[in-house]
Amino acid sequence: MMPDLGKYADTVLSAYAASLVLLAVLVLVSLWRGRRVRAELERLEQRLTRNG
Amino acid sequence: MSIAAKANALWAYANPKKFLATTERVLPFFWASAAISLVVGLVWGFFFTPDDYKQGSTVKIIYLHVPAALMAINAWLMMLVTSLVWLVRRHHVSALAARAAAPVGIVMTLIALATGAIWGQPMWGTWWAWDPRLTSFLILFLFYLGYVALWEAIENPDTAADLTSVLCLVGSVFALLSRYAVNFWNQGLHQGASLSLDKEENVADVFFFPLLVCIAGFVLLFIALVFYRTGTEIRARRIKALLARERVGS
Amino acid sequence: MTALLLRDLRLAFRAGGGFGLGLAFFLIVTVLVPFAVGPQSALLSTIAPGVLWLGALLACLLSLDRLLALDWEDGSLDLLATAPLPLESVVTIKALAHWITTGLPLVLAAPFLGVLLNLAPPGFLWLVVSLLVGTPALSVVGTFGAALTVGLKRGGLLLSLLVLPLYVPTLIFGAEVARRGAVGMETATPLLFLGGITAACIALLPFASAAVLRVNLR
Amino acid sequence: MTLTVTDLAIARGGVPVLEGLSFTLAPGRALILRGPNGIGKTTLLRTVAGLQPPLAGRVEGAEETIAYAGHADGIKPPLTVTENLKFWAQVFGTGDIAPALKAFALTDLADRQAGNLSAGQKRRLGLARMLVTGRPIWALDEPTVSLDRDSVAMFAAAVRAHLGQGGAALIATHIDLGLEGEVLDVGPYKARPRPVEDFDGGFL
Repeated sequence: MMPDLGKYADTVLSAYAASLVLLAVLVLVSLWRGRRVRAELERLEQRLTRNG
Repeated sequence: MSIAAKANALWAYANPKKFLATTERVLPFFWASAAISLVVGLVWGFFFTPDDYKQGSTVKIIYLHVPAALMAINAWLMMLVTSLVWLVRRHHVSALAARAAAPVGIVMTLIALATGAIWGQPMWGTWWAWDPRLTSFLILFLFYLGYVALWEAIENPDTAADLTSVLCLVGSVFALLSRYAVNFWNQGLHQGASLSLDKEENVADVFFFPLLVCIAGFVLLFIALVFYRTGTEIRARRIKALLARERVGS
Repeated sequence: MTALLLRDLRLAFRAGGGFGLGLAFFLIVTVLVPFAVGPQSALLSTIAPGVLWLGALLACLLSLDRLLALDWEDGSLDLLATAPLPLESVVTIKALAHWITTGLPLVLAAPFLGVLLNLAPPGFLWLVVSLLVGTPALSVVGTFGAALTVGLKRGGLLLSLLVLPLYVPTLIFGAEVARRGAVGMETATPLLFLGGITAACIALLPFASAAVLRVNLR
Repeated sequence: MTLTVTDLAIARGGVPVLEGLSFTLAPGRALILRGPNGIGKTTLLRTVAGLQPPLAGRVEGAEETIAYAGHADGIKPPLTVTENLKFWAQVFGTGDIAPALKAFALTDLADRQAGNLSAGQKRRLGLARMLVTGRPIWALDEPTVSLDRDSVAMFAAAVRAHLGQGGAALIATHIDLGLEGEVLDVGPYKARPRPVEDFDGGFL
């Protein structure tokens, strides 16, 4: 399954690992913050509409 | 529909509520297609393309390096356009989209720099060379950092939008200037553009098609991220406005 | 306009104005370099143009956060903004005052510090010329950065982060002129670029600075 | 030159504070602004002076005619009283500073460094600046802060003289200066908060 990367295996694999980790962190942080902000806004809007 | 009416219809998305509703609808499509094209492109590139006769298997890094570098520049260009829209038409969503895109641009620049350094190690025998293109990306990275730091530093959102927009404009000119300055300063080791219209000269077909798919994947991922993050920024901005109004008191 | 320039110069030269701080900083940085890289005169001679340019650039940066912040704190900027003087002229004059009190002394001091770093004899002229042509751009760009961060409590660090990338083209061409001059190569091309950048900065950036200042004043 | 404000709405930090405000200020008249702290008097004065754009409405007759004095006096401590005042006279293109020094009893302090003045003396210097601007409309924000009774009288006399020469003054103050002029309470113009559901470009 794994292709033969020859003597450059470390190079290629570390490049892929670094990039995918960075992309994953970006997506996860975005989703996490998006969810938090959305929840906070909902709470705030509920509080404000209840108080008029 | 006339062109003017079409243009008006486009501007309607500058309303935060409309923007949120629309992106909510299209976002699943963008997330899914980004994931699919990234997986297809990267798997195709990683598992099913041959080694380059000169660069060996390191040529596989191209599927990350080139799309990331392209998006690093495109993200800045998008910020430039949305900044201009904010300065001219005062659409809040536009300014917030620029803010949302900056961290994505930073990560793309980081990927381009990291893969470039890792690739450079076996090819040039050193992790880092002050090659003009690598150096330009480092400078672009600094511009991104300054831009994000300015957003973070300013309390008032409208002031922040105005100041960062002007910084983006001025920064673009200086980034371009730096690019030429760096070229002048060091001629460099980089190979010529790896992607252009006459592809035969640059990259062989076997590498070119998976590369195209990867680029499409990065573009789609960028769009999805920017839509999603702009929504977050809009909500954060609304929280801020509501709290400020509450403080002023009714 | 001359009134504003005279006032700024007077303020800089009076006690507490901080005049000469940049110069002292330039001196200290230059003196520290041999301690860091070793005393071999051949090595010092090679890096002298670059070190002197970098030192001058950092010295310029040092006084930027006071450039507009003082006028902001005591309300002078509000009053100047309602005065008949356009803000574009105000920021240009401010940059000019900064250059006279910081940039010009650095240009004049550079040859003496060049001696300390064993600068090659043909390099002295080109060092002075490049600094003379380049430092005005540093002041004008710095004024833009100062205008961006004027309303912020701890703007100093952010100011450096914003301004330093903008200094890259000037530094590259300026140091290139000095370096080529020191080894006797032709200097016309980088000098032209350097002059072009400075001229463009002086012509265009005051508009951006004034716009940014107006936003900060509201 | 008559200052006309029509249906003005202003915001502080992006939040609307006053709306629907209209008034006119004719030459020779003074308008005293009243209202509780935080209602937006300073913002109103800054808007009229052109330092910030209004949310809605118009300000007419203010271009190049207004001299603004805020909470800070814009005084440079290392410079003398004369140097400070002369600078502003030059910026505004007027010449003689002697009448201004005299009006605020600063003649004896003329060669003193501004940094050595007391708070009240500094304020007098800041107000003396209004005289050297030569502008017909004065916009003053709490001008009597840190002034003693004599100095307040001095200031009232200066404003009266200014009005007598066809000038006008827009003053936010809580002290009765004994000026003939209308009082405008801005309290009723407080901006009404919009409903939470109304989610438009202003995010409110």
